[in-house]
Amino acid sequence: MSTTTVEPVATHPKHVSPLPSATIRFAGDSGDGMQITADQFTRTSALLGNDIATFPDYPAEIRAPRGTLAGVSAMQVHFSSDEIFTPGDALDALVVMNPAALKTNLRDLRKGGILIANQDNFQKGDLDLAGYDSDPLQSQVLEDQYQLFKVSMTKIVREVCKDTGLGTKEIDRCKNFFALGLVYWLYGRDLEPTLRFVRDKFATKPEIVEANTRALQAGWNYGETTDAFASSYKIEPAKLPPGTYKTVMGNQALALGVLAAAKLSGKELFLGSYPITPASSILEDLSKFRNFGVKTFQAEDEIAAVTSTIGAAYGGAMAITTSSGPGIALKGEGIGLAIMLELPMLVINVQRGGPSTGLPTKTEQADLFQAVIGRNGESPMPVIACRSPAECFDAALEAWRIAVRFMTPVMLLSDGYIANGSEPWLIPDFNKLPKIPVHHPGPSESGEQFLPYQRDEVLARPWAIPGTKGLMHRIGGLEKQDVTGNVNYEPENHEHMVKTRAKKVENVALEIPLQEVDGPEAGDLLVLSWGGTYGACRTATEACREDGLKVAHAHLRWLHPFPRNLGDILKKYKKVLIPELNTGQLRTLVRAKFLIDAQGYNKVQGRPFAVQELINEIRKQLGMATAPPKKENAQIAELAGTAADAG
Amino acid sequence: MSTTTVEPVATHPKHVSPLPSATIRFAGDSGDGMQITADQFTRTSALLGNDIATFPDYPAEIRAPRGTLAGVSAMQVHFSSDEIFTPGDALDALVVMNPAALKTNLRDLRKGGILIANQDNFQKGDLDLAGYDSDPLQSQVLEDQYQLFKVSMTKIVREVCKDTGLGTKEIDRCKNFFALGLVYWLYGRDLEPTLRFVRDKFATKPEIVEANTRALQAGWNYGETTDAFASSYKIEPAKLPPGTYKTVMGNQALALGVLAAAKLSGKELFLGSYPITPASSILEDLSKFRNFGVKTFQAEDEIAAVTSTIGAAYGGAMAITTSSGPGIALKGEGIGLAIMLELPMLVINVQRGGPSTGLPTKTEQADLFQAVIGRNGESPMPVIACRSPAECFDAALEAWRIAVRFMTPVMLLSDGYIANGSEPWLIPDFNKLPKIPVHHPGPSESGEQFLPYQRDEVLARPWAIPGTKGLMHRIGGLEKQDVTGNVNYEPENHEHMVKTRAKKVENVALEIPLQEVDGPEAGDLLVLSWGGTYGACRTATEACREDGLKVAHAHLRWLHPFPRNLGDILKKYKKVLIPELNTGQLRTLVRAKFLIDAQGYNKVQGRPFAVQELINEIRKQLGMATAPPKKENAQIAELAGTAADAG
Amino acid sequence: MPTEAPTLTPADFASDQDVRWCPGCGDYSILAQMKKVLPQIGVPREKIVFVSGIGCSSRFPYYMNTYGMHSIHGRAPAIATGLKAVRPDLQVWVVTGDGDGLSIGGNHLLHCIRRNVDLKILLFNNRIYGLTKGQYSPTTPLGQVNKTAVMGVIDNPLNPLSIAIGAEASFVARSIDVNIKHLGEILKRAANHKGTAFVEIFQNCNVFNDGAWDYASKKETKFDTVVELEHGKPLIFGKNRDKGIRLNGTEPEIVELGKGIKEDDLLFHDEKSPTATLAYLLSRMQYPAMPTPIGVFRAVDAPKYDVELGKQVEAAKAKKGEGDLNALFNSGDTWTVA
Amino acid sequence: MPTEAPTLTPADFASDQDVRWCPGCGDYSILAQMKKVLPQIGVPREKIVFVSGIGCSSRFPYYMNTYGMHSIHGRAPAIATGLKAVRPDLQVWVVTGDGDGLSIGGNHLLHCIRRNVDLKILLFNNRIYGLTKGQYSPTTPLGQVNKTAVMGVIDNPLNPLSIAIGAEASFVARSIDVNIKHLGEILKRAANHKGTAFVEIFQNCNVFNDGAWDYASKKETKFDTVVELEHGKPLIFGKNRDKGIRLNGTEPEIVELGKGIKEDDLLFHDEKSPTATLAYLLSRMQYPAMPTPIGVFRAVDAPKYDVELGKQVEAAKAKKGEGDLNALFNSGDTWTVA
Ligand SMILES: Cc1ncc(C[n+]2csc(CCOP(=O)(O)OP(=O)(O)O)c2C)c(N)n1
Ligand SMILES: Cc1ncc(C[n+]2csc(CCOP(=O)(O)OP(=O)(O)O)c2C)c(N)n1
Ligand code: SF4
Ligand code: SF4
Ligand SMILES: [Mg+2]
Ligand SMILES: [Mg+2]
Repeated sequence: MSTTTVEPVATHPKHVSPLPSATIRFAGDSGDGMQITADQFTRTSALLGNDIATFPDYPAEIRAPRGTLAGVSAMQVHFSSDEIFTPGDALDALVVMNPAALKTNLRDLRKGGILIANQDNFQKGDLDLAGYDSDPLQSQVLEDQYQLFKVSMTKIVREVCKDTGLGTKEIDRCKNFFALGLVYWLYGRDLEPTLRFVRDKFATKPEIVEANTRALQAGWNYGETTDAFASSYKIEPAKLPPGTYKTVMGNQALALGVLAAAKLSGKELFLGSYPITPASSILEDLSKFRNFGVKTFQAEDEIAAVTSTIGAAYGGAMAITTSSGPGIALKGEGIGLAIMLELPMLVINVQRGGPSTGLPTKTEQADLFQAVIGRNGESPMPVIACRSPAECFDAALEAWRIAVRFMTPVMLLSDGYIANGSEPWLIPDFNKLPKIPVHHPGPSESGEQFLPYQRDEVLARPWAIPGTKGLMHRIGGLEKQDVTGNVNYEPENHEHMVKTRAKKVENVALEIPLQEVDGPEAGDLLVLSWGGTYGACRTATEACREDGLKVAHAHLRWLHPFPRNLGDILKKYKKVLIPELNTGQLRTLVRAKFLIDAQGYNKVQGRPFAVQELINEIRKQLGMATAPPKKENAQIAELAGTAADAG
Repeated sequence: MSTTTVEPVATHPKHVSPLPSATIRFAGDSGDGMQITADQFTRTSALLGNDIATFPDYPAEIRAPRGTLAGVSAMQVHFSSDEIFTPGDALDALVVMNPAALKTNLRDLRKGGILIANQDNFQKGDLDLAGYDSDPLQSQVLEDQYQLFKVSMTKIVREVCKDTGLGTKEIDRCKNFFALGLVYWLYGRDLEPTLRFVRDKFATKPEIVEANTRALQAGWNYGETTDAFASSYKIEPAKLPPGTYKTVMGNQALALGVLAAAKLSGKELFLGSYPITPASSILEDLSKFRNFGVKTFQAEDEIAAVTSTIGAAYGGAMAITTSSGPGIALKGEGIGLAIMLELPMLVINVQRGGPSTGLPTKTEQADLFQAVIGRNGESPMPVIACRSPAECFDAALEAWRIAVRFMTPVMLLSDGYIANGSEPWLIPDFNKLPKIPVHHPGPSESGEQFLPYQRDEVLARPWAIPGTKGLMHRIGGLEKQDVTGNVNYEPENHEHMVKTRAKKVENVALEIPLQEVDGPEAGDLLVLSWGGTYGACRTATEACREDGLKVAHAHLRWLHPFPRNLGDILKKYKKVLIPELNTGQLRTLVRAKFLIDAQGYNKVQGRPFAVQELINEIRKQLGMATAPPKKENAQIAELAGTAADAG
Repeated sequence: MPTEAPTLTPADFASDQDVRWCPGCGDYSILAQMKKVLPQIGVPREKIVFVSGIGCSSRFPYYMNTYGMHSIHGRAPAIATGLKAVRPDLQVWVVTGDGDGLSIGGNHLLHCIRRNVDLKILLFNNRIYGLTKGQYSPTTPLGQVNKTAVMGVIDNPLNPLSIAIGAEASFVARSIDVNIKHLGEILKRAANHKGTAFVEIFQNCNVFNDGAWDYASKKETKFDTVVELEHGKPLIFGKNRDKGIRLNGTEPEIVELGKGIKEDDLLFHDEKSPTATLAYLLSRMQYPAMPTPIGVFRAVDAPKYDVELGKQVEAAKAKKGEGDLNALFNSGDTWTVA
Repeated sequence: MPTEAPTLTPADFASDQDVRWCPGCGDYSILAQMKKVLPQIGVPREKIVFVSGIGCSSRFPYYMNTYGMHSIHGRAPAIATGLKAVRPDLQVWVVTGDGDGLSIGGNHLLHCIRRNVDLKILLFNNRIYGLTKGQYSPTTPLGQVNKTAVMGVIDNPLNPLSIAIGAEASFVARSIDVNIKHLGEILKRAANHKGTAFVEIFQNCNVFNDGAWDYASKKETKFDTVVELEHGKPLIFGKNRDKGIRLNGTEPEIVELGKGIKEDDLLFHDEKSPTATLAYLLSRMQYPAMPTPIGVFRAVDAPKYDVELGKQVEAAKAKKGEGDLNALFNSGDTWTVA
């Protein structure tokens, strides 16, 4: 049903039903400001104390004409009174600002879920752009399958804002705040944080503040006053560990992490990088931190990015380079040099869908092989992976700690899901973070030749930096004699050096924590995961244990080398299941090393795992009945169309 | 003992002892023409019907001052009356033209072997350059351990050539032919082929012909007349399959192979390449074949090399690119594009010692990981490896056959050992070689959109080339919809395409021969090898079987996919041993796929396996006594020094 | 051969894919001109190939109903070189951006130009990385604040034409997305040049670098900020064509016409001058110090790599005869085992 | 800081590694000059870094008793840029070859030069790939027959100086391996320039391209084939200094002095001319058509990337104060859980 009423009508207060958690999604045209809307909802919910996890769905890297399927932009928010680890599977509520948004998002709304549509944008032209020949909002099936609310957002907003002195174009830009206000009402959120945000953001434009305020309020009133909505919901604050929080996206946390690592090791931070989706924002964030002594260098290409990083590392800075799959491919030769030079640096790969240019805006875990063994010659390097947006911070510190301890480049893997997803971060006290010790040999008057490849107990070589009197030395990419570092072609020396470089990297296992396991120490099934699938795997395994299954979960942080105790752990379970967003790369490495028949659960769709998918697979592995795949209502399928149209 | 006599003295004919085979090495300064000398010996022996295998030891890529250890150049020749597969282990005879050559090569001479030294080059200055403080030729231990012959080559040659009208400098350049003549006598070879070579080569310089002729003759006379040599040796012709032969080096055979492949598929050959050791000579050879329609493009770098190759493949040529490890690393992104475009091309990697610049002139097998899985994203491609110099020809044909059949880039692996080694090649009749079928869809008038990703039964797509009317289409590196090839971001389509590309490459297994095994069908041990270690593994396993061991040998030509029957074969042996010139790359792939506890025997010294090393390892694996490692005579060690000096 | 061509219309050159640039993007106008010009060139569609790298500009091939490849970032010139080397019969266009062509692809562009491969290279210069959403490019002016230059760009920008001229270019031109008549003419000139035709096109990215070229495209200013080069003609500009460029040693200077200064005193343009010094000098003229020249800076004939390569093949065949593999196999020392 | 320096001798700059170039290689003479010049520059050894790529020329760092890196093929300018960005206190030299610097490394060279990073880049131009044994390079003349150009080179060569000038170089010079006095002076000029100092050195590869520069190095010919540039002086050459270069429009021409032509009629060299047109013009002069110029073509002051980067850091600190991580962590919307 629809209406244009806006005057608050005094009504009996509506019923409020409590919920443990909810997953909602705002979807509209790229121009509709859906990201900001969801962002506001996220912050407000966070301030309210819910645990939250969000995941955006930007349009692919191309721009698309307004109202088309390709132009749809959406953002999902999962908020809860318990600790949560994923942005949620099926949607409890979906807001669509136009037909294209309906078509590309409907499929994810659970049966009986709330569907709010701005019916004013369902005109003939809009329907055509989305490829509907008739108005889906009129189709009975939507009414039957979901709680459908057709709202004349445009009309109402124009109405309430007509005398703000803004033109229609500007007024229409406030639609999203109407939707936000309505959803705030639906989940009993306070308007104040957003009003504050609006006041700050548009401090100089009072009429814009006014219009947005009215729109937000009108949305709230709409829920409160019209009898469209029978009841609203309440999600209690979560019991998070005490402390101060803020929501962070993965790339943002990575930027903060490397910055902190630099300070903790008393180093200047150098970033040599070439922009690439989805890694660019790390470069963009760090370039804001000049006053922290951060030097960002936007190189002419990825090869210059990694080699300038090598130069900066030789100079004694904390040097890092960031990219994604195709860019990392280009860095391969340079990384080989860094391995030969045995200089500390971080190579950060925010993975995306491949191969080649592939799916730049989608997530994937298919660069693990490339990270661990994707170079010419025997060129071992430690590989670590982030598991969630906030954890990127810790992973960065850990990666740099190992890099300087062992004098080696370290590959740090993230992915598009982590990079753009967000969750609350328990803000640490910088002064309480452990320092990262770095030693540079001091000046020498001895006049003796300095020995750049003389190693310590873990086989690390000294980090002697130019400018240090008496330590002049030359390094390079040709095989070198151990200790002296002089060019050397001796057969035995080469084998010795190959083994030494490998052993050094193996030694990393001595300084990383033993692998921990959630759930039974032994049992029927161990889920072994890495990277961004942490949340889904953890949630799924916990759910299975609640169903009484003997399922444990081990999440790897270090992919190379593996924790010392991993082999023993794997032996303790009848089955090992390795879910990955690739065709089985970790599985291959685990099978080769431990000769166990690890099973894979693999999805290569540019999308994260749904928790339910994992639960089903785990049950299948244990030979148990699985929830029948919710077979799709044919008519819905009709209306939903396929993402293919989103070209 | 030494002498300057040259006049043939009539003597009773000397005793001739028959030998099944012998391994000799000529070693001297880079300027001494050792390669030519050995080359002549090789050709002569080949013409005489021996089976042969040679391996050079060039100085590292740097030039070094005359007479220094770094400047030593050597070439080894193994010739036999039986079929042979390696250049031989320990030397039966060693010719050294100066002290540096003695120092860097002595270690490889077997106890009791023949050592011929040009004593005129053992003056104080020469000794200093080689780091000897006293003349090693005077040391008793050489006399005891070897059959030492000190010959005044320089003096004799100057003597016999004095009236040729040449200056001393030019005359001295004939020394090597004296050495050659002497060795010809020693093994009863005919001088004529070399004399013919000299006459042709210096047709315009009669005095040079004269001088070389005299030097060669003098060497022969020296053996025949002086009582220094008690007896000479005779190696009967080998029973090789009938036909016409010539000796080829690996890179030469590769060049001939790709040229033949192009003609057999009715294609113009395009090579996009950037010079790099040890692959450069393929580019150099092919650039001689313009009259065969070969177009070689020396690109500005490896990225342009591989991408120009992609362009040429799109244009419908047989397009290939050649490089070595570091260059292949740079091609990784481009190869990913080729995989996405599904265009046929060959990427040839002549492996060298790594990582990074590593050991450019030495051999290694450490780029297998890079070839099979060293790219970003899920980017499968077939990988084939050559096994010996002559076999490079067949491998090239096979690689191209698969590339066009499956519309995929194929990685062909060779190595420095194969590239520079040589052996007899049974010359095929080009007209009898099987054609390589290629189909290009013809012009279309239908006006319908052409479907570039419509696949055939093995999942290959059509190779439609620009210029064909009605087939205009666009391809690119973004994920594409199957059949239409249009850009597509649909999750299910991506997974479908990832699986399709993988399945297509798996299908290659349907069109390659089943794996064959030498030796028992089942038994105690299977040696599984790939690439350039073929000869050593085959020789070692045959030797073990002659000793009654139940040892079989399987040599893989295709590394990805594996032959369909490999899994079954592996199961039939108690143990599987995988010898590799790396730290165990094939072993890792085999363990991961077949979950068998394959053992590795690994050597990473920039040098091929010695047959004896493998025999020892096999016996060790079977728990049998192994020939005690010949412990080195301390004094010899003294004199031999280490290759380290060869920096 | 150009049988089919004459009958073609711009629509015939449109592919079935919908164009996905931002509304208002300068790329649209370039695409429109290309579709307009190609039917006039008279090369059949199947003989035309568009090769691009990655970037908004590099989407171009998808929208043309010809052969095309949307390749990887920066490599289009190298891909096109390989293609042209084996298929001299094709007309090959390279579409690239200021990032694709000058940043990651700089080396290929350089070598393609110096080899004078017969390619038409269009560099859409919007002085920004559009596709990746607003990082600076090698042509972004010093001091500009953007996503990756929060305190302003400190990387001294490149001048695409100076680079091309420094790299021995045989054809160098510049036009402007919205100056459609001029753009059409330049595209035609490029299409008809034999050898590498390098064309810089000022293109507006209205989302991430809007107005970068306003001075040259807005009619209020363009007459005083832009000078149109015409072969054999003096350099005159200004709304009333009352200003000219005069040479002072090796430096150009602006002069007022009249007041004793005649056209003959002005610098006359010569596309074909013996060395490229004049072209280089013109490439250095830039607003605001000088009016920015558009048009053809240089157009000379020079050996083309692809053509020379073909000639070597012909010459070799003429000299040695079509290669005979059996003869090659059996050359050198051979021996026979019975 | 240069306390130690004055007392140093060339020998102090020799490393303990034996030099491994072919006897007679031009590299020896360049190495000798470098060792001779550095003590005069007065920078302590530990403050000097030599970075090279791969090639015979790139062995250079091994022979200098300073800090050094023999890196990978073509990447030295990028490595040096990273090093200099974080260590402006160091004097960083890049040694590269015509293949290393102009072929695989062309893009890095280009961007390093346009950013004007404070590096001294020496390009040893022997017009061949020496280390890999004789394939042609981007500076090998057309038609030359060699390992990979069996029928002669068809890749039109690059002119290193034209490229550098096209890439906005602030310092461009040329010298000759065997012209040791001149070479020494040029090295000194490069060392003292602030910003990228690009120096092409004609170097003889006596093994794979012997005599490539004979015309310019042999005393029988050099006076008539080479003209030495001197700032503010006219271009005069010839054994009896009786020939000069005069400007004709934008084209240089050779004239005989006397016969009514005075020095003042000649082209006067100006390293600092407002635009680089003169430098470009000079870079186009080549034997045999013209005498080949050696010396400093251009030397102007311009902002240096590494310096500007440092300034931004200082400015940011001055404006916002030294970054405080706790403040940064706690910025934006935060909430507290008790
Ligand atoms: C190897 C690689 N590096 C980086 C990228 C990311 N990327 C895509 S386009 C682009 C720059 C686009 O700028 P430009 O060439 O000017 O094209 P425009 O979008 O401005 O038309 C970048 C950095 C990539 N796709 N591949
Ligand atoms: C990535 C890579 N590609 C190719 C090579 C092989 N390579 C080494 S040096 C060189 C060219 C050397 O020529 P130049 O730079 O002119 O130096 P020169 O030896 O002539 O002094 C080449 C092609 C390599 N080492 N690495
Ligand atoms: S981002 Fe800029 S260049 Fe790209 S399509 Fe949009 S307007 Fe055009
Ligand atoms: S090959 Fe040429 S450049 Fe290299 S060291 Fe020898 S002479 Fe010098
Ligand atoms: Mg751009
Ligand atoms: Mg060179």
